[in-house]
Amino acid sequence: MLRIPCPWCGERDETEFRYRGDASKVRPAADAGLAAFTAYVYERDNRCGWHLEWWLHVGGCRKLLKVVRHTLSHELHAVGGPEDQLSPPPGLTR
Amino acid sequence: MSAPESQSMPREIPGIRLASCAADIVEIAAFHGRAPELENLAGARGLELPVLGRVAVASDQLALCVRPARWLLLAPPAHPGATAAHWQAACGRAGGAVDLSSGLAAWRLAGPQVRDALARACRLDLDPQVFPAGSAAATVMAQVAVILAVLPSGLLLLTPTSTARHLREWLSSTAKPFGLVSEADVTVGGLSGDQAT
Amino acid sequence: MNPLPKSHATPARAQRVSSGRYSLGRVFLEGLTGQRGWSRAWAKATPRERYRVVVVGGGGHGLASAFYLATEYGISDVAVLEKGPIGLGNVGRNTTIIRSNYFHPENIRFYEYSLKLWEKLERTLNFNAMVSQRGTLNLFHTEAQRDLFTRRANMMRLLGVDAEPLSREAVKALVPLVDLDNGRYPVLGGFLQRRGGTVRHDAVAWGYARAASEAGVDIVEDCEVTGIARDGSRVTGVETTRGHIAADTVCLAVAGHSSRLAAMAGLTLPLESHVLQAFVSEGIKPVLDVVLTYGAGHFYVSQSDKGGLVFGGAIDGYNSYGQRGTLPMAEEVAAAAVTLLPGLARLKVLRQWGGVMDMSMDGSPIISATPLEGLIVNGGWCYGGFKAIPAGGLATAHLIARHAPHPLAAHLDLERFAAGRTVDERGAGPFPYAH
Amino acid sequence: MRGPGRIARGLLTDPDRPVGFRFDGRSMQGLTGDTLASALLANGRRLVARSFKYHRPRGIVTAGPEEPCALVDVIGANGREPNRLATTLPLHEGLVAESQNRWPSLRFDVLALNDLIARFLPAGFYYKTFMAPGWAWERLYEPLIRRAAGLGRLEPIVGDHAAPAETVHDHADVLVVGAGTAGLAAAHRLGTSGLKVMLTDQDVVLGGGSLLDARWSAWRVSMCTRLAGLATVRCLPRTTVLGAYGHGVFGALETLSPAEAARFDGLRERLRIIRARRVVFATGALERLIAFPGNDLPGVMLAGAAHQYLRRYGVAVGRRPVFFLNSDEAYEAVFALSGAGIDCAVIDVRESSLAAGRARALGVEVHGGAVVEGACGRDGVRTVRVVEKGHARRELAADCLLMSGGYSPATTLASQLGARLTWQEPIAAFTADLAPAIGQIAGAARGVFGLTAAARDGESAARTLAAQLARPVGAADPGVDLPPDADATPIAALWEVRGPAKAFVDLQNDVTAADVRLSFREGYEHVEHMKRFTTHGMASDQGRLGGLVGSAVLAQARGVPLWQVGQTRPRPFAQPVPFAALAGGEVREHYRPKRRLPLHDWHEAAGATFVPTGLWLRPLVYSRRQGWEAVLNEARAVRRSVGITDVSTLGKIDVQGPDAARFLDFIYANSFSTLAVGRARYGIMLREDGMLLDDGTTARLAPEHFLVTTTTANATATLEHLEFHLQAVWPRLDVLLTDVGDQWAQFAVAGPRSREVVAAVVAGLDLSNEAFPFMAASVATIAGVAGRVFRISFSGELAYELAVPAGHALAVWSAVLEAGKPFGIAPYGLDALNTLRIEKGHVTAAELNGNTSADDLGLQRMLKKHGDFIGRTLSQRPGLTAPDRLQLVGVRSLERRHRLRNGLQLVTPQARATSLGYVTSSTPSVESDGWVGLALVAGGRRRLGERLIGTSPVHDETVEIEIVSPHMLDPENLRVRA
Ligand SMILES: Cc1cc2nc3c(=O)[nH]c(=O)nc-3n(C[C@H](O)[C@H](O)[C@H](O)COP(=O)(O)OP(=O)(O)OC[C@H]3O[C@@H](n4cnc5c(N)ncnc54)[C@H](O)[C@@H]3O)c2cc1C
Ligand SMILES: NC(=O)c1ccc[n+]([C@@H]2O[C@H](COP(=O)([O-])OP(=O)(O)OC[C@H]3O[C@@H](n4cnc5c(N)ncnc54)[C@H](O)[C@@H]3O)[C@@H](O)[C@H]2O)c1
Ligand SMILES: Cc1cc2nc3c(=O)[nH]c(=O)nc-3n(C[C@H](O)[C@H](O)[C@H](O)COP(=O)(O)O)c2cc1C
Ligand SMILES: [Zn+2]
Repeated sequence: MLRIPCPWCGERDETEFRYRGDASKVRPAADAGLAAFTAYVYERDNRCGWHLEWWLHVGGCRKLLKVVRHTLSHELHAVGGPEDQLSPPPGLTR
Repeated sequence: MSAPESQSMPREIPGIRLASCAADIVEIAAFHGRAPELENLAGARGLELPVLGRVAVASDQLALCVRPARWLLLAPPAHPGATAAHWQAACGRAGGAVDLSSGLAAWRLAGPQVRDALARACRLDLDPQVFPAGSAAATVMAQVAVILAVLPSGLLLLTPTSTARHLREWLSSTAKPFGLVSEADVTVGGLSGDQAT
Repeated sequence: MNPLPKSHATPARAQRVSSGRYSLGRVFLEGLTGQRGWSRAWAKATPRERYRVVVVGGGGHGLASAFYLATEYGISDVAVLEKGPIGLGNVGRNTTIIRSNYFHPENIRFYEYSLKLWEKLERTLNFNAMVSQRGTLNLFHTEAQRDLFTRRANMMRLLGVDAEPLSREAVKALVPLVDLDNGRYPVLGGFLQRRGGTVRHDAVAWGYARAASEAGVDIVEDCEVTGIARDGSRVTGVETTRGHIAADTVCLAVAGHSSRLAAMAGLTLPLESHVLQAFVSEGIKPVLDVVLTYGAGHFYVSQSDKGGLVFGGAIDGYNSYGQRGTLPMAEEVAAAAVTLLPGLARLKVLRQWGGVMDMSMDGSPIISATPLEGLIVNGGWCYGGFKAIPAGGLATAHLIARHAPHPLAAHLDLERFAAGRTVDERGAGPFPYAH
Repeated sequence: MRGPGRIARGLLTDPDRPVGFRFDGRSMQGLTGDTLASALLANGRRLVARSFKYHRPRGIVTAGPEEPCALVDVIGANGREPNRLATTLPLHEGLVAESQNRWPSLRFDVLALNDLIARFLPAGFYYKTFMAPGWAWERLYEPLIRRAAGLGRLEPIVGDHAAPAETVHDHADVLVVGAGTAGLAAAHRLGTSGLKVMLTDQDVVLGGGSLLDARWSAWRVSMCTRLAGLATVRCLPRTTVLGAYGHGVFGALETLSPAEAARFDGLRERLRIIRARRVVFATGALERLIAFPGNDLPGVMLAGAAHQYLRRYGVAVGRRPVFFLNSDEAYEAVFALSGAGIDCAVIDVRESSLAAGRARALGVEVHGGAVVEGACGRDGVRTVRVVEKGHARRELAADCLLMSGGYSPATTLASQLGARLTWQEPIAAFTADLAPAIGQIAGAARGVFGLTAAARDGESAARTLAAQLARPVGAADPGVDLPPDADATPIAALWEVRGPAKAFVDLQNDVTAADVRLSFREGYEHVEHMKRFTTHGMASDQGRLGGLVGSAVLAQARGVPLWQVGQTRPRPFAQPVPFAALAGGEVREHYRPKRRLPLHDWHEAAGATFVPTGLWLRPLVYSRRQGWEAVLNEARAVRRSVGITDVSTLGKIDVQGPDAARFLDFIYANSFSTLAVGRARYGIMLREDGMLLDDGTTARLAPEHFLVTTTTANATATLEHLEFHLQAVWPRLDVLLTDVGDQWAQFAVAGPRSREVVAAVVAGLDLSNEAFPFMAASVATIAGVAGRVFRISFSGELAYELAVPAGHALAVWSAVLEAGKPFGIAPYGLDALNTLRIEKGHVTAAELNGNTSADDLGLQRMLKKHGDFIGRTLSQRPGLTAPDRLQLVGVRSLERRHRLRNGLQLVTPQARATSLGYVTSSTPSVESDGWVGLALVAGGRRRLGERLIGTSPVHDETVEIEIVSPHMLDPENLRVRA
């Protein structure tokens, strides 16, 4: 079971959060066109490794968290808010 | 060789006392970067807005913070909507106020075994070492959202009204082995009174 | 790690020893001589330098695709490359349910075709995978659910597929353990597909492997594909832990790992990998004679021939490549179990595990050509690809051999996402964690 | 002393408190403190079970939770509970247990025939047989197999009462699993450094291996006393850690003592979810079996088990035991039994050892360099066949054979956390390496055998952790010296003694060494293939006794070292766990919370039938009668005069801030920045893929203040959709979102007379059509309460929605009813609401099914032409606007009496197998006295006026229908604007 250290609430069980998927996807500009939006909505790197993702803390502060998690070991490397630039541990991109 | 829980309590002394708290509940929230203004204007009204994860008690008001730049204020009941309207006006362009007096039920739980009973659903560590007096947190219990705050008189629990009865039923059945009694309603002022747990 | 040796241009059949036909008579005769006459169910092949078709992934779909390529389409110059031992991926860890009750008519046709292939599987393969058509029963608890199921059942019946509504009483008669009035979400009725059921999962992999091997396919275990060789937009082979293997066509059938393999070819797929968990209880004498699904929560259950109740719930809901179970899911599934079947309360749960599945953006699978010539994808099976193994294998073989989609699987192409032709059974939208 | 086997006073048994129980109908007596197994052994009972496949006679093999054979059904208040382990089942007065998997009786079991034809039933025989005829599998073979399979029988008594259950959440700095000397020492040391420690052991008492050694009593007692005196240490005996789930989370099953069970209303066990910063696995080691012919006969046991029965319960498992062992550790049992005056013989694989020397000195007959070739006897061990180097084969008389193949450190929990296994030749077993950030492994669990060595190891693990957690390590003197460990000669690995008869590697699933070899020959040579082909290690004991032995046999067949074969993967649960315990208290009535309307009690008193929708309970109709008449009456009141309905379940989101309007313009496909204050607008939200997400009415209460309403079904999802996009996509916007769903009760007052009724309760608001037109919104005082009035209509009639704080709902609702009395106002439920909205062509969840686009529902004109909004780009895809997509239409049945059904498929008479679409919602009509509905039909908008056949094959029904506009009522909207 994941324990996610919410920057606002402290460490909480995964059951308090709602997963919202890949956070490396940035919504294209309004006029970016079909291909850009298709990629935004449908295409996923789906890494086996460090993954940048959204979790909404619905059972706590209701803040949206950005999390760097390893999708195989489930280790958490970093947790922050939407504006934070988070990256995987150096040298370990996959 | 035995767990603290196994030291059974004599049945006559209720482990848990539950009282409803009639209060106006208003949530105020600051727009980007305007939290200090809300703190000032609350301060001017005799209410200190606590930092995240804390509750602050004034004579007959109370403020707690479980969401960044948002505070829940509890005050004695006034004319419906009046408290919220007052705060809405006060917030001006620094933030907004929303009336939640009917949206949240407020209970006070007191007694020596409140923490033991709540550990049956609450995933937070309520050990006084970790969650001492003055702490506040939003979490989920028995699949229902709750806000908990440690007050001198016991534990304040806020929960959405539509599921309050469910939570109450759940609590009565869970707390039965510890002994649960209902007490007369308390006021916001009564919450801060020191009725040692 | 040293790459394992690779044989050079050895004819495929030279090293293959047939395991002979399986039959009651032979088991009996072998019994007289200490069962000493059996040989390997499938030959452990050493990879050759090139094949006409390389299928990556020795799971159900990979093995079935190879089998049908060899038997239905006459292409036996095929290797199945499996990174570990075959059959230990999702085909070896799923809850074994087969059925064809779907909403989309295209899906109904496809899964129904699969069901028909299951029905004759043991004769096709000469391997008893214990296809057990004990029925799948979906319970409903609200009028809205009844309406959805009615619509689905009607569509099935229009297409000649069996589906029947059951009253509360009929549900109780079929599953005495059900508590119809379980306090929170009473059972209003159910829909039964009698031809649905279960199949002994491991045996599916072994049976296809044995039959494919007999038909001339090389089954190469401990051979992990680590790269995909390209010549421009044409795929020319694969790199593996056992060296380079050239191929005219490379087919990815790696279930939960499709994205990783596609990335090796420079493609990004509309997939996320998620874990689905399953559980098994201790063995008991028969108490449940159908596959049962709860409609008011994520829980479904059947009883294996060995006596354990095999059950599962929803996906974990976040990207994961970890084949493990979690505690919240165990709690959730058990709560649903006790609510629906209170009599299970004292039965003990033995084991919990997980499988990594590729959840697609519309919850339906992908059997498709790709922008790269010579690269075929069989994937996106989500939590329902076991039942599709025969049809999926056949359709994949068809696509490889005929360079055109199998008519029953034409709707499962990759283009559908960009085009807005998604096949979204649940209407959950492009959120794999919600399907 | 009860029973012939009771030769001494046990550590746990009370000789003064006898307990009566029944096994297979026979009354027997044991002592308080006994397990069923110890009591049976004390009574001289050896045969207690039949095996899974061959129905061979089986006895008790172990003294703990790893028992593979002695499984029984217990018949009690909850019915027949299968597969209880006799070895952990506490004896209590009146216990009724029965053996399993035998017919007609344990002694004479018909299916023991299987054993005779076993040669035709090797591992996996069923994959090769039962293939013809095709129909016979389900009808003939499978039922036979299924009936033969499974051990116990589950016969629940399904009463009304739910068995109590609970889940407890725990937190600790360090969790110590296992309270042997390693665990006790670790917990003590950690406790003295002030860390919050949880110490759990699956056993009913703390002590682990030290319980078996009298020299350790003083140390153990002192430890337990000291631990009890440490405020930050909690000791939980009877608590098995079931699984290690990562992130410091562990699941544990605590079995309650009888006293505590009584206090907790008969609760039997609780699931503990433990969160710990670090863990110490001090889980000890598990003794292994040896595969030799006849190693499953009743009387063949683990050596350690015999030791436990003697020490714990004062029971001798036999009077003439022969030990078969290969390590010095196993001699502890020899010393104990011979010390109790039992005449022991030892067959030691090793030619000589220190322990053998010590045993000989005590007068024990030791055969070095010898092996047991077989245990013989019909229903139990009578003789043991021994081959000894330099001797002729001989038979030793024996009444039990106590085997020990060595000890495997209990690594399963560590493995679950991804620990790597390393082969340790000196102990012939695997050990695990745990990452330091997770915790430590100590004692026998790490291959450190010997009680003192383990205690020291536990201490050192504790020191490491305390240092990691930055705690000063204090002196932790137990006050009692550690008795020294004896020097030991290393183990000589021995896995199998081959012979003609069956030698089992899995005693519960009846897997033999020969099965493992067959599996190899057939190519199932990976250990996980072997497991699945033979079912080795898949029984309720999960291969704890023989798992490694099976691997060893496979390794031998493959001709590779054992470490290369490895072991199968361990998974939760370390011990089978009842569904009830996993489920906890949130079951049945409490499976999901019930959301109740503020007026729930009023609705109930008014006779409402409730329907669960999501978490809500909503009034469906105010009548307990079945059928449409009551519904139509309610709906008719609305069409003819006035009705009132509770729509408080709608989601409500308060949206405030300088950027509120901009934000809503992004969220909604239509515009909200152009909405005037005091007005409401119907809006649709798309998902980014262009499909409809939700719809609802949103009002502008002030320039920077909106109230968004969502459908009941999508309330949660919509709130999260807004929160997500505000924070992830437009974080700069200054907008506050607050869920006010529970704050506001909302009632629709609908019908031609609604204005008069509403006017009677609302103060200070001019309700005339000019002053308060359709889609107006305003704050107002309603029956004295500050609320809001919206002129919106879902029914198609002139209507108002009144919103008041939920705490005042009853007062306001009552006032409206009072005011409506002259007009015959009546409440209407969800069914009537549906009737009304279907006639009007309004959509709900049935049409907003996640696969419908705005175009499908005829709402394409609402999509704003300019500006960005969620779903804008992808909604333009040809796939979403194709003319042959399923489009919303109205349908009506041509023949009045013919009912429509939701889920009807629509076909043409020419192509009855090709569905053109389906009916989503339907109702008898108030207006037209027939059935009407909404449907999604391929190219539906082009088909207005077409006649189709609605067919429900599952009901054997067809009905002729006509496609009409979905706006079946008042298409010009005259009524709502009246
Ligand atoms: C718990 C659970 C329950 C389920 N229940 C059902 C059910 O009841 N009914 C149903 O229809 N479906 C069910 N499913 C889904 C079903 O199991 C899968 O959809 C299906 O098995 C996937 O296809 P496969 O058999 O080909 O996959 P797999 O068996 O996973 O095959 C993929 C293979 O590819 C191999 N591979 C991966 N990467 C490489 C590489 N780089 N090189 C070489 N080989 C590689 C893997 O090792 C694996 O063997 C369930 C799934 C799970 C996890
Ligand atoms: N089986 C044996 O009898 C055996 C084998 C090897 C060594 N030993 C002896 O054990 C001693 C070593 O002491 P130690 O403390 O390392 O081991 P130990 O065997 O004394 O203690 C381990 C304890 O862990 C408990 N345990 C195991 N798994 C558990 C789980 N999942 N949840 C809760 N509790 C669990 C056991 O009940 C046991 O009490 C030495 O005396 C050594 O010689 C005994
Ligand atoms: C249908 C089915 C039935 C199973 N029955 C058992 C069983 O009776 N005993 C058991 O130990 N495991 C059983 N398992 C689980 C497997 O042991 C194993 O956990 C699973 O296949 C996943 O593999 P893994 O745990 O090695 O990752 C079963 C699995 C499936 C899919
Ligand atoms: Zn938070």
